[in-house]
Amino acid sequence: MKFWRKLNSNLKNKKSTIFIFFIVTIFISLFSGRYSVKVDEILTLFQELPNFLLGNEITSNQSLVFYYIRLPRIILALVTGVVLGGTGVVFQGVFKNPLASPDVLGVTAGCTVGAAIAILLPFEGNLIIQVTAFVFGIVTVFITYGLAKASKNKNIVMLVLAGMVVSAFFSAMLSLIKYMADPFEQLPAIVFWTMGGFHRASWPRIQTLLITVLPCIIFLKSTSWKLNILCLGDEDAQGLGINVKRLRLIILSISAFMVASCISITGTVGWVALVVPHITRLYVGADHSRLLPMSMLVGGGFTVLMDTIARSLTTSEIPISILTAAIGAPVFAYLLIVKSTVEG
Amino acid sequence: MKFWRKLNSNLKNKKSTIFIFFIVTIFISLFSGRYSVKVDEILTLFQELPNFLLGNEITSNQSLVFYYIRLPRIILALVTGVVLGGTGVVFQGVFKNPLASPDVLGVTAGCTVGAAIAILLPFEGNLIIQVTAFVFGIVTVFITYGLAKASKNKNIVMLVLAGMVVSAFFSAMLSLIKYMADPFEQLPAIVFWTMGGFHRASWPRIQTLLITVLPCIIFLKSTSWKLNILCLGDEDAQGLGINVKRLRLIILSISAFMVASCISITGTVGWVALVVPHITRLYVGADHSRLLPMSMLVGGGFTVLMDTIARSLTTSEIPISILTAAIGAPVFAYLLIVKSTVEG
Amino acid sequence: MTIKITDIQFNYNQRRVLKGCSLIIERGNIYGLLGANGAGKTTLMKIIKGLLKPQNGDVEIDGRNTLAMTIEEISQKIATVSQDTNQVFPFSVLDMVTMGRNPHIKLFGKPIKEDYIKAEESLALVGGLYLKERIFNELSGGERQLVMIARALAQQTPYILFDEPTAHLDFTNQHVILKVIRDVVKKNNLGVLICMHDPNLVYQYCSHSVMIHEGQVLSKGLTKEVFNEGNLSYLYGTSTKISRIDNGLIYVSAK
Amino acid sequence: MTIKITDIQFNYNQRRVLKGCSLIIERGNIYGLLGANGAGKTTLMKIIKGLLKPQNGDVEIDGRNTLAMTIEEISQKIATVSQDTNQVFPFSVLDMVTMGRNPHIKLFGKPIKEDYIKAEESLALVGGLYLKERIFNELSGGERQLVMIARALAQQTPYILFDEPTAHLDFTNQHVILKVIRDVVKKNNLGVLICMHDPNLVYQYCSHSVMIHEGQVLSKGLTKEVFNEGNLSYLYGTSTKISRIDNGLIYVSAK
Amino acid sequence: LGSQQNPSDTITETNRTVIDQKGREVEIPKEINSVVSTYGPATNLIFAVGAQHKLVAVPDKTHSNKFFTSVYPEVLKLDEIGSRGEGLNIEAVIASNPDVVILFPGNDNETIIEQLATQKIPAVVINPESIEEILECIELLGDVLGREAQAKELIAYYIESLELVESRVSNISLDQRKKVYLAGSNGLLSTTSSDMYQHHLIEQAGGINVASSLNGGWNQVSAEQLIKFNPDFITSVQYSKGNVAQEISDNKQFSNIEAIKNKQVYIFPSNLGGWDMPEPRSILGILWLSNMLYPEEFADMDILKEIEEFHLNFYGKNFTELGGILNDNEILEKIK
Ligand SMILES: Nc1ncnc2c1ncn2[C@@H]1O[C@H](COP(=O)(O)OP(=O)(O)OP(=O)(O)O)[C@@H](O)[C@H]1O
Ligand SMILES: Nc1ncnc2c1ncn2[C@@H]1O[C@H](COP(=O)(O)OP(=O)(O)OP(=O)(O)O)[C@@H](O)[C@H]1O
Ligand SMILES: [Mg+2]
Ligand SMILES: [Mg+2]
Repeated sequence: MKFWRKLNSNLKNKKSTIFIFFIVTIFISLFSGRYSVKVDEILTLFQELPNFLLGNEITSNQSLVFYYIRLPRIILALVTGVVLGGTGVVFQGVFKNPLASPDVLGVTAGCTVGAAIAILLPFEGNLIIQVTAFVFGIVTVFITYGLAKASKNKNIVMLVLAGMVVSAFFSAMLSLIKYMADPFEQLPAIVFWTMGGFHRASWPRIQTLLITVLPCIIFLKSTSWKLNILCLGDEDAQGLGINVKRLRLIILSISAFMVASCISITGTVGWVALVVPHITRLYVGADHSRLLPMSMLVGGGFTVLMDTIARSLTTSEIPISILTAAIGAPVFAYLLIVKSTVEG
Repeated sequence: MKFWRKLNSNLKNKKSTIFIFFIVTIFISLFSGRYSVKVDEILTLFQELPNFLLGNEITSNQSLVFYYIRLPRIILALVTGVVLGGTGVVFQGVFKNPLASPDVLGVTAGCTVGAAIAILLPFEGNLIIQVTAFVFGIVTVFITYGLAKASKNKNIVMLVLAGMVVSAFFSAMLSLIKYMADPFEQLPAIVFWTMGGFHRASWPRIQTLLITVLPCIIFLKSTSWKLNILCLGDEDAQGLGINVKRLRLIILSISAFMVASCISITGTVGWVALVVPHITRLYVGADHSRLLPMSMLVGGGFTVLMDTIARSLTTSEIPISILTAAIGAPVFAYLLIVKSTVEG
Repeated sequence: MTIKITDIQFNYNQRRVLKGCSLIIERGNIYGLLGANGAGKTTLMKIIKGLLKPQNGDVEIDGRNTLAMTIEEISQKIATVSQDTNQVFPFSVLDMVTMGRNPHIKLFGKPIKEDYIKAEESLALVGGLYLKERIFNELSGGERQLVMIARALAQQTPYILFDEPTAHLDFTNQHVILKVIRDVVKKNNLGVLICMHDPNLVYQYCSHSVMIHEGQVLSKGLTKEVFNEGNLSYLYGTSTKISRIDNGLIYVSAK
Repeated sequence: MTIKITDIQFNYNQRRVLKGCSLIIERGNIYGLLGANGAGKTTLMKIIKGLLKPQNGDVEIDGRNTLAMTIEEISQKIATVSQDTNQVFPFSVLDMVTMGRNPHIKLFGKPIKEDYIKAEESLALVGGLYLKERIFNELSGGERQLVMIARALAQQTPYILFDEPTAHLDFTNQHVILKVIRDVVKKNNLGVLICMHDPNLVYQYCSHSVMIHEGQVLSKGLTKEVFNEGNLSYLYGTSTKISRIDNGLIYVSAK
Repeated sequence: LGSQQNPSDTITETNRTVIDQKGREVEIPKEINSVVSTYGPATNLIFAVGAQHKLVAVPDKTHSNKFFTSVYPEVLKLDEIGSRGEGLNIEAVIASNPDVVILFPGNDNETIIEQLATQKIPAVVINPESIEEILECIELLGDVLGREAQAKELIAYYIESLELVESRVSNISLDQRKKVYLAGSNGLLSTTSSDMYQHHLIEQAGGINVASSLNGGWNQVSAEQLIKFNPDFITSVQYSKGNVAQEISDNKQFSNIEAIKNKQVYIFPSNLGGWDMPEPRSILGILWLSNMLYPEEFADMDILKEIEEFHLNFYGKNFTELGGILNDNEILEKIK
């Protein structure tokens, strides 16, 4: 019992640390930015809150910036981080492969091609880009599944290989589109889109995003313990009453759906889904019922923090992918050296 | 005995098929291109051969194009394909991971950063770019190894994670460099360099490349049987007399060295190292003493073929990465569906 | 209340393994499954469990064809201990055993305190409670096998299939485990099928025996009845000798 | 011509496993290694083989400290059959056995015809020649174990360490394999250490026995001498009974 | 002038040397009758000195360029031989048998120069990235392609116009100058750094680039930063992919920005290629922008007439005849 209490308190400590990191990050983020909203102006913000909520006109510039620019952006970064941190864990676990990430099924490649095609289309507007990117992301996953199903061997490695084929193909499509795109108008837009960032945040978008993604996050979190069993291997898991193929299909599809929902707004945000799960696993261990929610929190906090830096540090915006990797990598390296005994 | 004869002849057939593919590809490549050198002009080419070899003046236009433009380019494509096909097998085998490729240790990311830095430097010249790219590629591998060594856990997964860290960091560096580069001259140069292709072929380069890479190819091929044992797992392999750590270090370093040698000239050539080994494995099976040389041949033939298309299909140049993926992926998909029983 | 296996035929690709096996596992009994290496014992167990689909024949659990049952339902009826254990993520032993509770946990659920208590009880039953905080991957072969048996017991199913559960257990543990199995069978009226290579242990602990030879059931029935030198010699392809020991046991040896 | 193990102490991180074990393996003898689960038998074998470095103590092979020997040299002296087999790339059985020839093949070499012949001979010796074209991953547990034993024999070393080589073998194969081992020991004057959980088999096939209890050698010597009810009861922590059977064998049972 | 096509390979002439914009001495034939352009700006400059009929091969995307095809429809018959971004098809370049190849800076042009040298084809590298370099390049190409007269005329026009703008703008005190925000190719929130040609163009036209503290290529700024910049005048490049009008009308938080409050939001001309780019017609961009910023100072100038004359003079056809439209207040209309 003593051990359990100790282990539990230890774990509780770790959980609290992550939770505090998460909250502090968001708080810092709310009051950082190029347009300074000082902490002593919070009162004004509070006074304007009812106006904002009721959709009334907001007059003060601070509140305009805070409610219409900063807040939606932070939420977008948050949700994206949560989704990438969570799905990264899922993919690494389900594929039992430290190199696996949602990209494995081709979601990212698909979304990017979708966005690029939308940019080529004569219609204008971000909505079309978002919708096309999303549709392509999902279709890609279906193609990957179809291909894996068509192969005689039902091994999960086949799914990885199928994903590789499909990703290769779609990334070739992307290059082709870039090759044919107009170098002034379309190409920069495509390149810019693929870079990723949270500047496309707006309230209508946040609403749809939350409506689609929140239930999925809750779903994933509630199946997190079952993920442990999925990691035991197909036969063992089936023996314990897990319909492996079905659960895998559902979990992977939902993960892909979430990722597609996010990156169809943000563009590709690199490394988060790959690195955050490893960082978190080194810290809290391999049990998915703990790892998954913690990785979501770390992912969310991390992305918000990076985005805060991206939009506050200099006059121009630093591309988010630079920061996620340039700051995430050393943290990861540190943990790798200090904590490496936990990992398999 | 009957079975063996059958199996052997079957294998011999497969080997011959690959070999014929390889030879035919090169032959086709020699006589394709926008500057038409017809097969009936071979005589002229032969007459000029001594001149070319002795460094004398070559008069006929055909021979000039053939010997100074086409031939070095084909050789560069060939060597690169052989190297990528071979090292891809090595990395997938040693890491027992279908997603592993030379990129896992960060070679590509390192080379690219090296090239980008060289482009930023005030000195001009391709040699500097090549040398810097190469040096950075090798240094990156050392950093990855150092990081893995610094971690307490000596698991091979640690090497994968270390590679992930280092790749992330270097790719962030690349983005940063791109972000800061002069948008008119340096940025396009960096982007162009990363795209990859065989247009930088020239005789002096081919000479150094062959001198550095040929011994490595021979080395790899001769250790191919030992690779099988390395795949059994560390304890088993050590029990059979393989110094796992040393052999792994040597084989991976040499592979990284070869890859760095090639891509410091060509830039990144995507998908070949990832896809060609899987294609070949589906065709000839998992035994490395067979798989490795065959994958080299398939890689070489494949790259030459793609480059031939890249430079012959249209008057303009099609980026090689489009072709390797757009054509490689369907071939892979086909084999996946038809032959999938062979793969683990 | 039986598992009824009727005329199972099975091939791996071209390789014929089972050529029509029939068998009934009644609750309250322990069945020893005997057969040479490669006879198809593991294959038969996987078929009963629904992990492999036979080319012909049926498996019925308590009157229901397994084809008509979901994986969840089967896992509430049958627990298995398989022949080899594989290394996984670094889970603790208690976590590992608690996973046996899965059939009793809903899709969106997690183990509750009760499940952990059940898991600890099972672990205690096999004498492995002292291992509970250890990392599963860092156990010795025998210790791992104990844990897997505990997991099957924690699953609390009416039927359990053990595939060579004592292969890596020491002399004491072999008897401990087999006695535990005998006790739970009696207490909870379970139906148990145990594949074992040691005929002496089968004789000592299994009320019934099933001998599989070249894909067919050579003989089945009360252990006391089917255990004779003729059957055993035929089964293993060597002439065997049964010596009776004073305390009512037998000792089978090769001549 | 011996392997001399002196005062080995070993811990996994904080866990003390071996607390000073000494042992000599002489060529021409078969040593049975007995001990409870988790006693440290596998650990000891890995230390002898050089896979684990002991915190204290030495291993000398034919007079040379293993620390001073390269991995290649050790592999020319000692072959091992480990407790579990792992699935790998889809190699054929013959390929798998031929890998045992590695200590005799140079860094840049490949197996030549002779190596394949040696491999086939070893496979024939364990009675597994019929498996040679099969894919190793698609074998039954017992069949895999036969192949791993054949691989160790193909390695042609003066010493072999077997870690539970008969755990998954059927009744006949257990005896076949142990007889094969007895024969090659005699023919090639090998030194063999076999870890087994079945005391009856140890009694029947091992000239010498080593009993490990709580990280220390409880007793070692001629099997006939160390096998008594006292030792066995102490070793396994249950009171055991030895019954003598007419053909000169014994049967150890739990009371 | 020089449009005579001689079978040049039979003529043996003495060569001459020119110094290209990388400072290389290049030996070229005395008279050049066939030239390959390897990237858009080179084609643009060749057109500007009136040497388009000497082209024998053009870079990718030339066929889809409305300006080039309207001025010189024959360009459609020429092979497209690759691009700066995707690489040149060197065999195709050789096969077009040029007297000289006009090459882009950077991007491995060293390799291309070497390869062309093995085939005895000279390459001239240009680097027109600033106003001075553009003028230098016009002179160089005029010389190389035997079109010195038109080159001189163009240079003169440039200098004259720049001086005119300079003299008008210098009347305005620094605190009266307009703060300009140029929205770049990625929509409203991308803008020009001080390293880019567009920055100098704004300064030449007498504006103050609010984003002048930035470096590098197109920079992305946050919405908060744009509000903080608070520019007086916003102009979006022609080739922008964002929908600037919609971006502004969608986001009420921008409504307090001066330029938006005063409806000073315009698209930078023209539909026949962006005049904000470093190319010969960018002088028209400077004239247009200064006109828009300080209409009182340029009350006497008819900007459309100026543009028509420029095109007639240097390209042989009027701007409107080529299909050009001067879309001044498009954004303004879309917002209201
Ligand atoms: N995946 C597979 N593919 C092809 N053949 C297989 C496969 N698994 C088992 N076999 C073959 O089927 C036969 C029966 O295998 P099974 O594992 O059922 O034997 P078993 O009776 O459990 O043997 P053991 O006592 O060795 O465990 C064997 O000949 C084996 O080689
Ligand atoms: N990698 C490891 N890390 C930590 N402890 C370990 C590790 N491997 C084994 N142990 C522990 O060391 C002790 C000895 O293990 P070992 O495998 O040598 O036992 P054994 O005698 O071979 O047992 P068995 O009969 O079950 O195979 C056991 O208590 C085991 O739990
Ligand atoms: Mg079995
Ligand atoms: Mg052991």
